[in-house]
Amino acid sequence: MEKAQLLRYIAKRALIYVITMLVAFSVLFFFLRLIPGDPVSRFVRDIEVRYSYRIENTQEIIDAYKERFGLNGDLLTQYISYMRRVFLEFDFGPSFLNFPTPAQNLIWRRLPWSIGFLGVATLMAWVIGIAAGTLVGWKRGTKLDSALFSLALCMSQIPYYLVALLLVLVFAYVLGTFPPRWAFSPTVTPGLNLEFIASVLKHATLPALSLILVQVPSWVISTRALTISILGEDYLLYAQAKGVKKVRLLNRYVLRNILLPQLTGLAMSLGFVMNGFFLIEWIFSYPGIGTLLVQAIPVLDYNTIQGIALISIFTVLSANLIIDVLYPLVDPRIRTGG
Amino acid sequence: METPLLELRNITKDFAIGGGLGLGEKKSIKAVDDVSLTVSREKPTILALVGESGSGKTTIARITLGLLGPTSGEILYEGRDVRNWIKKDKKTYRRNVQVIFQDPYSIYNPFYRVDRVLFKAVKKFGLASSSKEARDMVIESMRAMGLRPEDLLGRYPHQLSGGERQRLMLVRILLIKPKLVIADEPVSMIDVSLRSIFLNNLQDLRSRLEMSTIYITHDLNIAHYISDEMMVLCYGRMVETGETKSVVKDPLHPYTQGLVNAIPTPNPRKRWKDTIEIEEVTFKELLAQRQRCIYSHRCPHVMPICKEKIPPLMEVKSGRKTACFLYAEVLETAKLE
Amino acid sequence: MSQTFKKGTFLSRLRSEFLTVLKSSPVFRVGFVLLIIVFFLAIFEPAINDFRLDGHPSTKFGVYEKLLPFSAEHPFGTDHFGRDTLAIQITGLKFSLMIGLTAGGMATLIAVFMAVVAGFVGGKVDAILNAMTNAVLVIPTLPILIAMAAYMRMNLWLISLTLAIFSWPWAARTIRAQILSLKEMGYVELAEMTGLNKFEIMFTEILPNLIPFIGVGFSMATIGAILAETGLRVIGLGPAELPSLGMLLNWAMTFGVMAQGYHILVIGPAAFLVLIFISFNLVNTGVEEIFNPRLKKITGI
Amino acid sequence: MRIVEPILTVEDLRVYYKSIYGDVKSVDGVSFSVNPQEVFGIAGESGCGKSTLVEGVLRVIVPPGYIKSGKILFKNTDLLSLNDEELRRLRWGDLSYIPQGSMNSLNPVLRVEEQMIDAITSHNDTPKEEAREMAIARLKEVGLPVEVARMYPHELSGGMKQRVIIGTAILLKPSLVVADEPVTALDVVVQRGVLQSIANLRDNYGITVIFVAHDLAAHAEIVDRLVIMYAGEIAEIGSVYDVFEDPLHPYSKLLVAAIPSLEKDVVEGIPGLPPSPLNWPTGCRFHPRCPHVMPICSEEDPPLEEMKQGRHVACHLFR
Repeated sequence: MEKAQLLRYIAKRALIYVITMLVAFSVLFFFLRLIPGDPVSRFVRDIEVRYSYRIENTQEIIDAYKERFGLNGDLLTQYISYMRRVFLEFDFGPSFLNFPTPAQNLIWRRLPWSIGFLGVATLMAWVIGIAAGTLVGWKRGTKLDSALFSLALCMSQIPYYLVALLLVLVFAYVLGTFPPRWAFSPTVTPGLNLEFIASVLKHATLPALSLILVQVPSWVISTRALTISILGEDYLLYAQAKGVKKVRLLNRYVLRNILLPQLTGLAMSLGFVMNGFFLIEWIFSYPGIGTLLVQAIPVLDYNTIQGIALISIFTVLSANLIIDVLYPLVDPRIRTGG
Repeated sequence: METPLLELRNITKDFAIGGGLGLGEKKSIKAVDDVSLTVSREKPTILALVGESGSGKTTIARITLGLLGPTSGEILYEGRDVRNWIKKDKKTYRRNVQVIFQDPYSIYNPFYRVDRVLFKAVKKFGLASSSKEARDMVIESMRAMGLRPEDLLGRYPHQLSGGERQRLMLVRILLIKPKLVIADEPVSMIDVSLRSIFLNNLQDLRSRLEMSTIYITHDLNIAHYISDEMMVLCYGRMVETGETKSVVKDPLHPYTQGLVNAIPTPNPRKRWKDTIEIEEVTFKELLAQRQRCIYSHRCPHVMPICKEKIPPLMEVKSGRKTACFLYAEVLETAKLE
Repeated sequence: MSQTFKKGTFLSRLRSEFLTVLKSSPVFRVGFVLLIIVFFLAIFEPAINDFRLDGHPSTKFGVYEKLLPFSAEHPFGTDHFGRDTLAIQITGLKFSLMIGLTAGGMATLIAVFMAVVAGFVGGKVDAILNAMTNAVLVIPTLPILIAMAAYMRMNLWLISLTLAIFSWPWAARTIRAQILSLKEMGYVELAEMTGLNKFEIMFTEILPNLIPFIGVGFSMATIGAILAETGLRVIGLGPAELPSLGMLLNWAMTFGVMAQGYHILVIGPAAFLVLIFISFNLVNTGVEEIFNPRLKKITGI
Repeated sequence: MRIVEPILTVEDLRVYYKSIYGDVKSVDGVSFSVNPQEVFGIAGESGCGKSTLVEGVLRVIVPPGYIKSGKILFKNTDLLSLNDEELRRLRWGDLSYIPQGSMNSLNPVLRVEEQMIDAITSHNDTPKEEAREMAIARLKEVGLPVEVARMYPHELSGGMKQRVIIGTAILLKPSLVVADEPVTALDVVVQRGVLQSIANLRDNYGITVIFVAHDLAAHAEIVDRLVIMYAGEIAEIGSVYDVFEDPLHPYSKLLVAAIPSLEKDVVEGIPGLPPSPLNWPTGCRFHPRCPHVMPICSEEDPPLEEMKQGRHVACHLFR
């Protein structure tokens, strides 16, 4: 398939994703604005309480803040000005949490933590899950298969935030082997020294584990079902009849045909993961965008919530795009325009 | 010549085959290319559409049934365009033109008993005034087709064999009493021993209901056994038409000749003597330059002209037409005399 | 053995179908038993608690001593508010299930409607509806749910509706895919040939074969809803008068139960939640295992 | 017919399927032997057990199917006694297989040559390059252009895929090839080409072929000896001339008469319905449909008896 076709295909997919992002982002915008509760007056009152002095002309100040946050005028004008500011000037606007700093700065500072632990956990879970699933599928019908299958079936049911709770309970409080919260111990100076990195890894194990412990079993189940169906395919029976050795059979016949559907599976599962990792970060008070979100909500900090939501939508869609691009390279049927 | 029962005029149907997932520019393949045929109104006939897979015979069937629209050309049932029939009074058209599908295993809704197919037809076409009368009609039609109602009615589809299911379709046709039936390879999925019972019943319906049939098959044996007239299709184009017995006995077009002597004869004494060379045609060749005889890449008697022009369908003998330049001189000399 | 035209009722066929499913799939059997336990506890919760707490409502504070150890009378001991832990956890199960099922029901209704319109009308409408489904799938629903729960007066119907708004796409996708494949079946074309109009085809030919998949869609939506609802409750949001398992977890968290060693207050609700999820999922896997080429299982006829 | 040492002998083979309704007896006590360098045809309608039989012989039966009992002597080693590794080495080295689902027997994500090379390199350590030479040579022999080697399965037509499978089957010059319904899904012209390629295996390479098909006319074209199967048992065995010109078993007679052909004007079918393997009829399994049925037929199942050299029939009329 010539270069031109591939590029046109990628452009088409990218366009679909941009539109989906805009639609999702706008739906989010209106939903948030429709929620009753006036964040600005609440914000002004907070200032009074925090710095404990009475503000006389509260109404003017509220209007000034509304102006600053772009919250005056009817919903539509707000929407247009907001979209222009976000997508043209890449500025999400000020945040309520700590006022003058724009929302995106808050997010950029915390994003690496989330991406780090989330990305690593999801990919590790995918790789382990596929390998284990293929083996369990290969050994289908044996005792090992039914044991692992029922275990995986149960494990995949437990919600990840429950796993997080139980992990904290067991490893942090009872055994005390892992720290229950934060990203690194306060006694360590952040920098590229070994000690800091070790502390970061130690702190990240429990949050990552709570994701992995739930995702690996669900990948095992879906891969096992896929392996069993592939093992029933004619080309597998024929390959076995040809006397192809087990190892070669596994990786050139079974695994190659598993990767394709599981790649799309990975893209789809990201949507689900994005929905859930906020809670894990909150339970471990891990300094990622999840905790930031949980703090932003009670204050109804529109800009920060929208910012974090946009990041998560963007990550899911770009993952889908990457997999769409990978697909033709992996699947000859599409590559040769069959 | 008054209006025929069914007339297809220069039907063409293109299918776009871009690459997977919208890749590749829009190439299109002509599944049906300029096909015309007529089914006469007075004498009920069985016309066989014969061709290998990919010859467009099923596409023609679906166009006639109104399930698919042609890219160009017209389909006239009793002089009126089928699409107009379906828009204006679909019920009469469905009443007059019926179908027997190929796969007996997918035409019964697994959720219901098989009786539903028959009683639904009676109800929708208002063939009986009361449910009692409907039941009697169904039982009587089943007996007429040599089926025992006590064994079949009340059963679920998975409890019936392929043969029984297809014969129930014939009972449905007997109930509806259409003027024309399109049978799309109805026996290809049932065993040889049950086929002839189905084929004999279908022929019996022709006389009993004054009903014409367009019988679609890739099996020349069956076409020879059941049909009066035959049209041979190759990659969407008409290559030969004529009265079945004479086409099979003395095939004119090289493609038909290839088909006839490729049939294995059930007699070990009369085995194939020569071995035939078959070049497979790939998609690319099919799409390549269209202005040529569709069989030219495989034809043993190919001539230069075959690769430049499309041979028109010419009447070479009485009632025998073929689209092949081999017979061009014959026609020239005939015209001269 | 010819049956004369016995009009076997549709129910008798469903029963026999159910029995074959029960007999042939162990996964379904286990799941079904667990499901019965869960529903038994949920439905008879008032009776169980009245009997065990001789009349006191399980949610009433201060009925017993605080934080009593496990005993015959209180198998799971009591919690910070002096309530019998086991009783309040069964009540929690009831409310979690109630919210889950209502939200699951609403989500399935929306999903069936969207899938039927998209799959059935097809063309432009299908493309738009499908894009919408994918868009909702991509929006991080939890933040909005949390925000809504934080600010709106929530009762059973409102919280179920909010949960349903964000969990219908999962069910819609499976049902739509099924409709598209059923539309190609031979009996749909035969129905067209018998003059049935679009609606008759949709509701009498396609819908009956959709039932197993609507069932699977419903249980997926219910699980999704309970997951989201518990997530909300763990951070302390949602209607207090409906103390679901999530709320119990939140109470346990806020009282730092873990540090003090009363682990049952966390493990109990977690176990009940997992019981709900496993029962639904096993039944789901069993049904899906059965409704793909079932005939292949019997022989190669 | 000179007495010759058969290459394959099957004794009382039973292959059943486990199902929730109990055991399905697809192949229920079948015995026959195949002589070297002949095309041995197995015919019968769908559900008679012919494909299950050859899958049993090759031990490629997939659960829920299993081999209940019987002996399979291939060059007098019993295939049922071999362990997996021995079986794996034997397959393709000396005994190869053209599966029923040839249309999708090629791995969609590998090129044709890669899959052929896999077959070679798993049996001996020929270097990759040499294996590719062998593969391309075989493709030419079955009438395929060289470019096919680099193509992916989805780029090939049905006939081409079938011939790639035949080419793969004879890669290591086996002495016995089992072809299970190789022509069913093909168009008539391509079918003739494939039938000829199968006949060439015997004529040009001296390979013995077991050819399974339900179309009797295809058997007539290329087969030396023919078996007619019905309801999991053998009804009749004989040379192709005997079975076509002088069929003994009533079912064979009706089957031969039911073949539509250009010479015949009237073709009658076989009344009644093919029996279901879930519960075979008692006694002779053809008795409910047999025009010469006798009282004994419904009680006792007639064993397969040898009338004369190489001619067997299982019917009470001949006892």
